[in-house]
Amino acid sequence: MSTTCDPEVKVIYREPETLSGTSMRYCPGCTHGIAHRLVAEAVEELGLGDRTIALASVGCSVFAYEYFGLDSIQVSHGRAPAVATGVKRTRPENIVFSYQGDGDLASIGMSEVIHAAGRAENITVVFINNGVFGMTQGQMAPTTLLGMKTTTTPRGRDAEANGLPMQICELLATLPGVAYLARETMISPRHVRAAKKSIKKAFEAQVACAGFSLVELVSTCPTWWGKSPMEAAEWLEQEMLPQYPLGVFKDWTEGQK
Amino acid sequence: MSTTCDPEVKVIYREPETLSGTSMRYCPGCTHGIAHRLVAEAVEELGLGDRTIALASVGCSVFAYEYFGLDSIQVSHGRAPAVATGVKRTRPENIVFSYQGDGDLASIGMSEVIHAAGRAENITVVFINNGVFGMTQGQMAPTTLLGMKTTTTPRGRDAEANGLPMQICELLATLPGVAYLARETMISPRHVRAAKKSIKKAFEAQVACAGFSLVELVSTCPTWWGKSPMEAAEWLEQEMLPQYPLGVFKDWTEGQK
Amino acid sequence: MRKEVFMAGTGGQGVLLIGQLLTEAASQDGLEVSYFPIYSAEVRGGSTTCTVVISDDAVGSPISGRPATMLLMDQISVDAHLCRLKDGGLAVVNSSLVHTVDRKDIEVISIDAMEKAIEIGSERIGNMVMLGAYVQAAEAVSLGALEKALKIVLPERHHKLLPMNMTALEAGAELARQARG
Amino acid sequence: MRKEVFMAGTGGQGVLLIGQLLTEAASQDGLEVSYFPIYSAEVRGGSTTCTVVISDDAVGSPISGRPATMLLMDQISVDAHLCRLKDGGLAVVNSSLVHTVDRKDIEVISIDAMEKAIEIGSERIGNMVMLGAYVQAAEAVSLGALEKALKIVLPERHHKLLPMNMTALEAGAELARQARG
Amino acid sequence: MIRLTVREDRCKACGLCIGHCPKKNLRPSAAMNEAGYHPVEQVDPKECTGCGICAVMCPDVCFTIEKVTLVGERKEVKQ
Amino acid sequence: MIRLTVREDRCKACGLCIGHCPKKNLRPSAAMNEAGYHPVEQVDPKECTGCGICAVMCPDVCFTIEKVTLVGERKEVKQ
Amino acid sequence: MSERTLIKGNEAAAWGAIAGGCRQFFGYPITPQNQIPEFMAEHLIEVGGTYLQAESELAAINMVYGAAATGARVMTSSSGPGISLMQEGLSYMVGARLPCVIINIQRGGPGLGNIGPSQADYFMATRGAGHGDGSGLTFAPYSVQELHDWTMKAFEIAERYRTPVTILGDGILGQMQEPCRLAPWDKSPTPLGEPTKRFDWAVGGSRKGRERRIINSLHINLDALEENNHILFDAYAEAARNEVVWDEYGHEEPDLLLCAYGICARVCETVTEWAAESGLKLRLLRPVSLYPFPTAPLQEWASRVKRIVTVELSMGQLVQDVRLAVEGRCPVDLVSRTGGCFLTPEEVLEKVKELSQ
Amino acid sequence: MSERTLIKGNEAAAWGAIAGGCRQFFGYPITPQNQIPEFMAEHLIEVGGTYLQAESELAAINMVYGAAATGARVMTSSSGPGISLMQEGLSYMVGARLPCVIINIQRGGPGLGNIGPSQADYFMATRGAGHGDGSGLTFAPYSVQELHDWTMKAFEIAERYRTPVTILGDGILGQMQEPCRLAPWDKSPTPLGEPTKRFDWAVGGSRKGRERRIINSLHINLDALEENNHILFDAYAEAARNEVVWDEYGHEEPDLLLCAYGICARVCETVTEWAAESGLKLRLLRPVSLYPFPTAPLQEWASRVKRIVTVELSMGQLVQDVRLAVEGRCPVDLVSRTGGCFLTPEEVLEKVKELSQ
Ligand SMILES: Cc1ncc(C[n+]2csc(CCOP(=O)(O)OP(=O)(O)O)c2C)c(N)n1
Ligand SMILES: Cc1ncc(C[n+]2csc(CCOP(=O)(O)OP(=O)(O)O)c2C)c(N)n1
Ligand code: SF4
Ligand code: SF4
Ligand code: SF4
Ligand code: SF4
Ligand code: SF4
Ligand code: SF4
Ligand SMILES: [Mg+2]
Ligand SMILES: [Mg+2]
Repeated sequence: MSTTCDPEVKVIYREPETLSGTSMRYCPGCTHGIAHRLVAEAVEELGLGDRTIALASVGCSVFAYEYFGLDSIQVSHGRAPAVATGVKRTRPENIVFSYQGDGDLASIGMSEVIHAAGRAENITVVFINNGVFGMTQGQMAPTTLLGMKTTTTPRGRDAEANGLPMQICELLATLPGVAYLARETMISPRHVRAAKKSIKKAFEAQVACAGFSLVELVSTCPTWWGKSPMEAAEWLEQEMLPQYPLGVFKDWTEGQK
Repeated sequence: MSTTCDPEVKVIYREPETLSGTSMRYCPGCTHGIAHRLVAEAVEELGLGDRTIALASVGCSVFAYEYFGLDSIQVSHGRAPAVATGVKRTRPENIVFSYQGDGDLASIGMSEVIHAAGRAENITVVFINNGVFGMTQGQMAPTTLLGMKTTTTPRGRDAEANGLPMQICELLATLPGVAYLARETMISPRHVRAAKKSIKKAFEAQVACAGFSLVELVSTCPTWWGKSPMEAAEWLEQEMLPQYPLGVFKDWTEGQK
Repeated sequence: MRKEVFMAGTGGQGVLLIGQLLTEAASQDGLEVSYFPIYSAEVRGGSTTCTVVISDDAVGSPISGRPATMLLMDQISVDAHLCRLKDGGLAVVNSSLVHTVDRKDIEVISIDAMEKAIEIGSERIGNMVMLGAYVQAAEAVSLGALEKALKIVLPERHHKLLPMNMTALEAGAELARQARG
Repeated sequence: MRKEVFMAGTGGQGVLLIGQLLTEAASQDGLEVSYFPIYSAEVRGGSTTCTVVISDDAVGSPISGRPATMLLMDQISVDAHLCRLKDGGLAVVNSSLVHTVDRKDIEVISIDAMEKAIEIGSERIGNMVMLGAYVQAAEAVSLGALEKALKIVLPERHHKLLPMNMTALEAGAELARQARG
Repeated sequence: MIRLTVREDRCKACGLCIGHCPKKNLRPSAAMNEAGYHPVEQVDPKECTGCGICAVMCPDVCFTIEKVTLVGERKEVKQ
Repeated sequence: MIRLTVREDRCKACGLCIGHCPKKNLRPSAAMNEAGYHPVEQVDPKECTGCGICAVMCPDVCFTIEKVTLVGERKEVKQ
Repeated sequence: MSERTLIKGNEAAAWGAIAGGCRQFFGYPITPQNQIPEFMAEHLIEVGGTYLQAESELAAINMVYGAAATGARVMTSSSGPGISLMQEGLSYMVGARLPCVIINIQRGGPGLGNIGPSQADYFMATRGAGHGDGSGLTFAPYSVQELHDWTMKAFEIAERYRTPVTILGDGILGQMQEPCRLAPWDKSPTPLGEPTKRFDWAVGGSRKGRERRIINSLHINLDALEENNHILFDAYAEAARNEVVWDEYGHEEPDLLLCAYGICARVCETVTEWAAESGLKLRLLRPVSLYPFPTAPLQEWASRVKRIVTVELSMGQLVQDVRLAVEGRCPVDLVSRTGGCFLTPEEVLEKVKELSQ
Repeated sequence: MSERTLIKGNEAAAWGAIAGGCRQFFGYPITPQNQIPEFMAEHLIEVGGTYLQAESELAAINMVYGAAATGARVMTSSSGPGISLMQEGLSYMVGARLPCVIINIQRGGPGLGNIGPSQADYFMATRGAGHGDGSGLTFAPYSVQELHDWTMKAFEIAERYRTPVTILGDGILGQMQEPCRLAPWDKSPTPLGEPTKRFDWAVGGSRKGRERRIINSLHINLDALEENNHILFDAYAEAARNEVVWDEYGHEEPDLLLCAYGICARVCETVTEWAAESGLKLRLLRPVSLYPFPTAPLQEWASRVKRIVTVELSMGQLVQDVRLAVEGRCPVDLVSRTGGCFLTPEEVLEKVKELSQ
């Protein structure tokens, strides 16, 4: 019987190795950081770190190629699903995901995401819906709520003048090429855990060659919403979620069960 | 009581004045011609001839600006809904419609049509789905059926290699900005009449400023299908309609009734 | 040596096929050659034309503003293009469909190609009769090369038609010989 | 006459505001002037700088590689930018946050702006103290013009703060006078 | 009486009118138009009901269809 | 024992961990990091349950959380 | 002398546009020009105009095409990547002979590059408008006042020649503030009257009493397209007679001529002054119109100076036009930086001094 | 001497691509180059490659970007309007230093224009790749054989300089048929081996045992972007030393030098011969590499001839490079047509005769 006190250390949480360890340039409390972490954790837990390629789109997350500890490609604004297609069709053994904002995906990149989904392209998209163009200083996004003030809707978004909020999951759900589709958020530990589960499922769909997968993450932009991170989370719950209800829109494994 | 034989002439059919009278360059039996006529009739019957602007897109119907007896704009490939937006926002008193093929609208022009619909743009789109790029000599369109041979799917369209057929009405139906949405065809007198009714309703939606309207016309391309016009119609009914079921997907007046 | 021929007809008359045959034959003869079809924006109808330039040296321009020889399948083609034939040039015309040729400063060889074609067995090989006449009159390529070319250009499944095509080519050549007297 | 000033500080220190004030004041004095902020890719944090060039003639370059004068709000700014100050130039530094100035060939005016600001009533008008000192030392614009400029640049709802700001400007000028002795 | 005219220069002999005429009253004519097609003609003008189906199906807007009534006749009929 | 470390250089004092810690055991420290923020610190390390919620909510991956057991002790307990 | 307002270059441009009768704006945000759409979003509504944020630059230029087809005064603004995406649309505008105004506030490229100032879209602005022959006209302001004035004026020029007009700025010009005399706005939504009456080609309104009109760039007949292109180039030739603008500054008998536009011309003015202090005689020739290019004055100076030094923020684009004008009459050098880096007067002076030895 | 096959220019180019190791093709149909994608759709599968019809040219060039990032030999093809749409993507490829091959079979422009042959995308091909500094390299074949050969070779050049390479053809070259010696195909899907081993920058495969790699055109640090641009231009300078290709034809002591590329060079060969018959001594200098441009030989001839006549199908684009090379050493004229119209040898000869008087 030993009386030495060799400490046994069990890690409850540590940074995933699929992150590069570089500190991130996001504003304080911006959920981009959580989303990055979840993606990195999912990739690591699925053992895909050695063969996953990250695509950083144009938006606040443009530097994602610095943050992920993965082979990475920075791509042009909105075209990530096309680039991902080019990568995946050339290197089907790799896991390819794009990380895109709502300006990137739902505004300029609408065509590319729909066609990639329509082709049942075996790629995964992480879609950050924060209702605003963060990087360019808070202009309206297609996802901006009606009435919401942005730098290009100084009087609040008006349906007639500026169009209606675009619901990406609802739109993509109609396409048979989509294997996994879910909308999540990250405003509480419970939501974060659900988001991670969906992100994992999305990658699993790709591993199984089941088709296109996308997880929309309803996110905060404390800076351009003019709110503290905690306030932003509350506002998100009250204002964003009614327009962007959470849920799993498509799950290819459901049919299998 | 007169016994002179002054003939009383009642017109059962004559060419609408909203057509220019120029003969059309389509292949024999191509339903583009019927579609043009229906649009022209609808515009005339609604009394809109003096204030309607036609947008000719790029495809076999590129010369539509010659055929319609209307102010017309020839526009770049796929971008007609954006051009229509520019016109309508500047001249809201005008009626604006675009006439687009499935290569134009469902391939390169996907983003523009979705965003115009998403903005509830007050324009009308006539969408000719013939499952093929007619003008450029019969390449695959997003609407090409699985198994169908085209010049770029010489072994027949394969889901994995070439993606899945794109159903535009099903996709657009999810957007709240859409006021009227229907899929019709022109393979028999009955169908032609139904198509015309839908086209009229689409224009009526615009007149009422109800939002975006689109009529998809499942059409024949006898030339690239390698069929006679009558055979093409039959093939359309048997092969195309199961993938592209006819029907009214949205009708803003239904809520009103 | 640079030999230019401009061929024209209406869609379905097989002008592009004989243009390609001539080109392939020249290639088989070890000559340099280029074939340039005018493609039209419209899918159907309208005139089809091609220019073939044969040379024992590099071809140079595959285009010719005023070609030295022409092969014209119908009146529309004659009306549209004959004015561009080089002064003193050679025109081989299909007299079954051409009634008037307005230029005097050129050599015209009229071939009743349709009649001969029907005689041989099919209206559809009028183009071959014309080509046979043309290569004879213009001394463009050998009949042997044309035979090799036929085997290459015609899809395998049509090879049973080779004899009839050769007959048409030879008959055309004979008509040209007769026409020149 | 061409007067260049380069101002630097950290976000929140109000460098851009005093840059604009100086610019507006010069404009009010009937001078030509340009104001050029360096904008950063990141939304937040990092240093903020601006260059103001004043001239009685057309301004010419709004950029200066080696500006003749500088207004520096903290040590980071001194470390990053002072090396670019023209030889023999003038640096007005906020001694509340600047402890070492390594150049000997220049005139340095140290202003304990924070202390003075707190004395006047608010930490947040340290930038005004600095500007007052600067315009005095550099003879850039008149205090009267600065007063007019304040009214234009400050949003209406902050006009109640005008007197305090003027006090800070004047206090800064006084400190500069004292520093020069 | 139904007066049906076909703009022969426009007809491309696609056969859609022929295929859909309920009276089987249309056929390609022997003539050839400029474009090289045999334009459609009526088999027997009197057979035509003026149903308009040919016009409905024609992609090239070739048809004009009129109902011609001799006014005098009609009046007599009415009385 | 729970060993919780905060990478102070990364913390942006956003407050999300503070707001969500079920033990209300986190707070901004008095120190200031290079970026000018007051990084988070634990109020009382012993209070920490190692629930990991702070790590779950932190956008800047500041937390490392470990459960440290002295092996010897454990063995004794087991016997 | 009206009052001066301290204003950002981007905002002054937007202001000038509204003063110039612009009532339609379609654009997509991109740094460093965001204050233009933001200004338009705020103010166009006040004069009965339309601001619409397009879903992309591709959509924006096609919306511009639609509005221009109706004869409206319409504008878009962007920076390099966005202007690249507009190339096809611009080619259509050129082909269909539609007037419009495009502002390009250049940033560092290629690719995503950075948001530093740049002049490396010069080729795209002067030889661009995508595929095919023909480009629009291009003007390069060099101060906030000129950004305002030229944007205002651009609409008129665009209409006169039926062509897109590009205002070529850069990240510094767009972001800097200077006092500016702002022109007044007419509050009417159509300050110039019914467009279909002003232009015999504009579509829209009621067609009663006039022939239908067609806007088109397709000419399937080869000769017709050639003719159309000659009409375009006749218009450019006309513009080359009437719209060439340049400015000169500095010594009357210079040793060296500097050639620079936009922000670099500002730098060169200072360089010219400083050089004089050290006895170096410089003169600056500043092209204001880049297309048409001030060829004649450059040629004249080329025969009189020892050397011409082109100063620009690119690997050498303006310098091509200078060399084309000079045709070997004197050596032409290039002083430049690239990739969003800017030149300071000190740097330029030093390099010019080296070159003058 | 291997056998000759009569084949269309477009098909020969596609054949050459596969022979050159191209295994990925992403494109969108457009006349007059449709035989390229159609050939690829038919045959790439036979060598284990991927053909994918993109939804647009924008998507196509970005798919190319993705495939190129993995170090694959990848190609796209299009014509003017499509190439315009690729300008942003090309700029990203240039910035990220990704090799790829682009074929542009030029058609009449601007706008939708027509499908006649054209050389009016010369500016876009030589000064293009959208915004910012840097373009790719560009080569202009003038026969079916050369279309085949240069397309094959282009992949190697693209990799050597880490840059997009454009093969610039036109509607005639693409559509015409000539006997051609076709190179054999390797049937392997990766004929050159594992790309991530061949290149130290390519992403993909297994990352085990190597550092992660990043493909990127963003350099928020201004100096870093400037450095990147210098690397690009160093590569172009290197290419200017190694890859300048031109051809000469005709009289050894010419009175006039013709300068033409592609289809116009073919026409000029005949013109040169015909001219000799009438005693006019002509020589043709045919640039094969357009960027890098054969400046040196042109300069040499410029001092020896009375005049240079540039022959091209545009309003004057190649002629700018000729003038830039010649620098006034002799007059430079332009004989050209535009809008899809082509020049015949007769026309050119007549105009050259006029100019020679
Ligand atoms: C072609 C092009 N157009 C515009 C831009 C400018 N731009 C950069 S990021 C961005 C929008 C970013 O918004 P979003 O995708 O929602 O990301 P967020 O910053 O909100 O995370 C825009 C418009 C660009 N870089 N490229
Ligand atoms: C930017 C651009 N890309 C490609 C083309 C070539 N192009 C012309 S029409 C067409 C497709 C037409 O197909 P569709 O829209 O289905 O019309 P259809 O001819 O079948 O009626 C294409 C790809 C073009 N003109 N412009
Ligand atoms: S601007 Fe908004 S989205 Fe961008 S980093 Fe800041 S908070 Fe996040
Ligand atoms: S190609 Fe097809 S779509 Fe085009 S006109 Fe002919 S039949 Fe109609
Ligand atoms: S109107 Fe009716 S009956 Fe008469 S020809 Fe036409 S389809 Fe036949
Ligand atoms: S439908 Fe029209 S085009 Fe066709 S055959 Fe009948 S009349 Fe002729
Ligand atoms: S692990 Fe749980 S209890 Fe401990 S600090 Fe984090 S949130 Fe609080
Ligand atoms: S969540 Fe992270 S960044 Fe935010 S305060 Fe806590 S430790 Fe700091
Ligand atoms: Mg966003
Ligand atoms: Mg189609």
